[in-house]
Amino acid sequence: MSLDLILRIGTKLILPFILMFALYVQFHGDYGPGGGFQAGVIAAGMVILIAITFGMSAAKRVAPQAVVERMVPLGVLVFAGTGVVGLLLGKNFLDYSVLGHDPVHAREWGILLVELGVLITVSGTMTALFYAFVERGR
Amino acid sequence: MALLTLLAVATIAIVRQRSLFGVVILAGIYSFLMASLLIALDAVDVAMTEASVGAGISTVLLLATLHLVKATEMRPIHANWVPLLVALVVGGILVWGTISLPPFGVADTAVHQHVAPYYLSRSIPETGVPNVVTSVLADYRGYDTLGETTVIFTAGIGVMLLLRGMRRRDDNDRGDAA
Amino acid sequence: MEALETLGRHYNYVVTIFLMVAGLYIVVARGNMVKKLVGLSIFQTSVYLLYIAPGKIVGGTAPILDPAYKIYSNPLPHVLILTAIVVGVATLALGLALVVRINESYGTIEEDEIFAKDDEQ
Amino acid sequence: MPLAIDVLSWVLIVLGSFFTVVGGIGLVRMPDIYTRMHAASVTDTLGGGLLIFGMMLQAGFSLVTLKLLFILGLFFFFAPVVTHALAQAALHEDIEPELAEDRRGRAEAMD
Amino acid sequence: MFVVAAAAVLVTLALALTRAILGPTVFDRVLAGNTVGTLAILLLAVIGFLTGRPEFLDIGLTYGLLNLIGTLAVLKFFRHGDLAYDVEEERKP
Repeated sequence: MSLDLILRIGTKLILPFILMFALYVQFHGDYGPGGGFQAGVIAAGMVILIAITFGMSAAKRVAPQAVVERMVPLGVLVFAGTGVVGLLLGKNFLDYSVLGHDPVHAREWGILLVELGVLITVSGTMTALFYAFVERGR
Repeated sequence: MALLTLLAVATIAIVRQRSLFGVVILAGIYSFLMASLLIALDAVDVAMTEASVGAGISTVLLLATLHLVKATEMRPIHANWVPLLVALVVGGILVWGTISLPPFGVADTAVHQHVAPYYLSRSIPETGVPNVVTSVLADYRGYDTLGETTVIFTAGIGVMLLLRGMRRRDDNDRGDAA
Repeated sequence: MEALETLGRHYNYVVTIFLMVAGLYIVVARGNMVKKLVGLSIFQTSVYLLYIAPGKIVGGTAPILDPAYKIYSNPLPHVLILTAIVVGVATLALGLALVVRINESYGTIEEDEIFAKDDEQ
Repeated sequence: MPLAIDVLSWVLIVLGSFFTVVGGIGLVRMPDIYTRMHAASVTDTLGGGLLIFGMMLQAGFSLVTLKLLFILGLFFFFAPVVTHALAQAALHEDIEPELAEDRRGRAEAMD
Repeated sequence: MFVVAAAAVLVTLALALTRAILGPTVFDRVLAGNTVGTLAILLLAVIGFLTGRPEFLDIGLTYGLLNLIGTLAVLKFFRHGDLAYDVEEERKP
């Protein structure tokens, strides 16, 4: 239907920027406001926007349901795994100072890894929640 | 100050609104007002999260639910002055309790004396991250965040279990339930 | 006059408590479950305000370190509330899923009607 | 900062504030949804645009200006998209625009 | 001078909230909600300049994006009665 034309073109224009902005929020979280959670919500927002404008099947082509559902535990595993690496290398759980040569840089790396875990879980869960609620309505 | 008043007005509107669509939209507006207020209170990370959750995800989830359920609220059958009375009494007690709390915006209260200066002074030398909120969130209080991630994980699993299961229709409803 | 002055200095607490009480009222008095969940999130939001407002210092700035600034607001409440918001949205999603299931098995989301149907059985 | 740019940015900010309030008043006073949409677009584009332009002049040439530019782009591209979708949805729900003839008719009926 | 802008934005915020509360149809409320989102961005920028630390405009971009998503979700809902209604699916038999 051509009635939604303006909406579709507008959405197409903005989609890459949303993804880029999510990554910016993720990796700029050390220096400004932001972090894994916000970036995850923005990335999930992108999928929701696709589903709203182009329909559910298009959204599932972008983010297949199986992938999304595997992302949910994967993020927790990344987070906990970062902690366990510290444990294995002889420090406390979630002590990141062993991840590199220099403790300060190691902790920075640890923070990045942990935020990555949060990002994966949050974006996966939010998308999965949206899918679950909408699929139920069919 | 003005923002706080607007927030209160929005809340009254939510209480009085009977159409659930109106409630959802007003909740989104409430969320934006709250986010602006948090900006004014210097909580930039929290404001970002509140806006993204309140205006984006919550609205979408509430709408998806409203698609599945009836969208107008029933007028309550019995008179609801008992809850009102309870609410007023609780509110009165709480206001009385806050009188002895420190006034707004003063720097030498107990809140600012213990760990906050530690975090503020050690964040850059110890972790190299200027955003103290991020460093505290992911490093000093990593257990909290691990718990938070686990909560999200659990909620996702729970919702999927609740909503992805087979749908019982009315014809086989009684038989299955027995 | 003095009471008014105290009110002015504690205005954030007053509004916080108002929001809290309004959320409580919605949860207790309204029968509709979606509305109850919205009330629950209002209650949660008031708790955010309760935590964040005392952490603010007048003249301070956001806790993102920069050599140009000396006074920062307290970062610890921000961290706690960040976690609380995440838990809040998880609660909301789970509650809504339960509402959907209740609606499927009872055909309504009004508390009174659900009780009536339970009594019938 | 040269005085001229400073003065110019203040003028822009005051004008932007003015148009923002005008849009808000229109949002409350206008009679039906389509005219309200028109009033809201004044806030979105003219008020917001002028305010942000004034702030860009204040900020000078920095990252802040770039971010403001992005926000401005977002306003300019997506306020019309949302307004379009809103009008379409309202028409779909069979909400008729209140025409001038209707108002005239009502005024005559009142006489 | 930013105080003037902040006051103007606050007044407009109050007016938009009035419309959201009065709004006879849902679309009035959606419109008011969208305006509130825009005003929140403006207020964020103004507060940033007012406190002399205008580097948090990323949040404004987040507001804008999420506001867009929320509004479009509401409108899609009213247009088609389903959040993820797919035109392609309708065309297929």
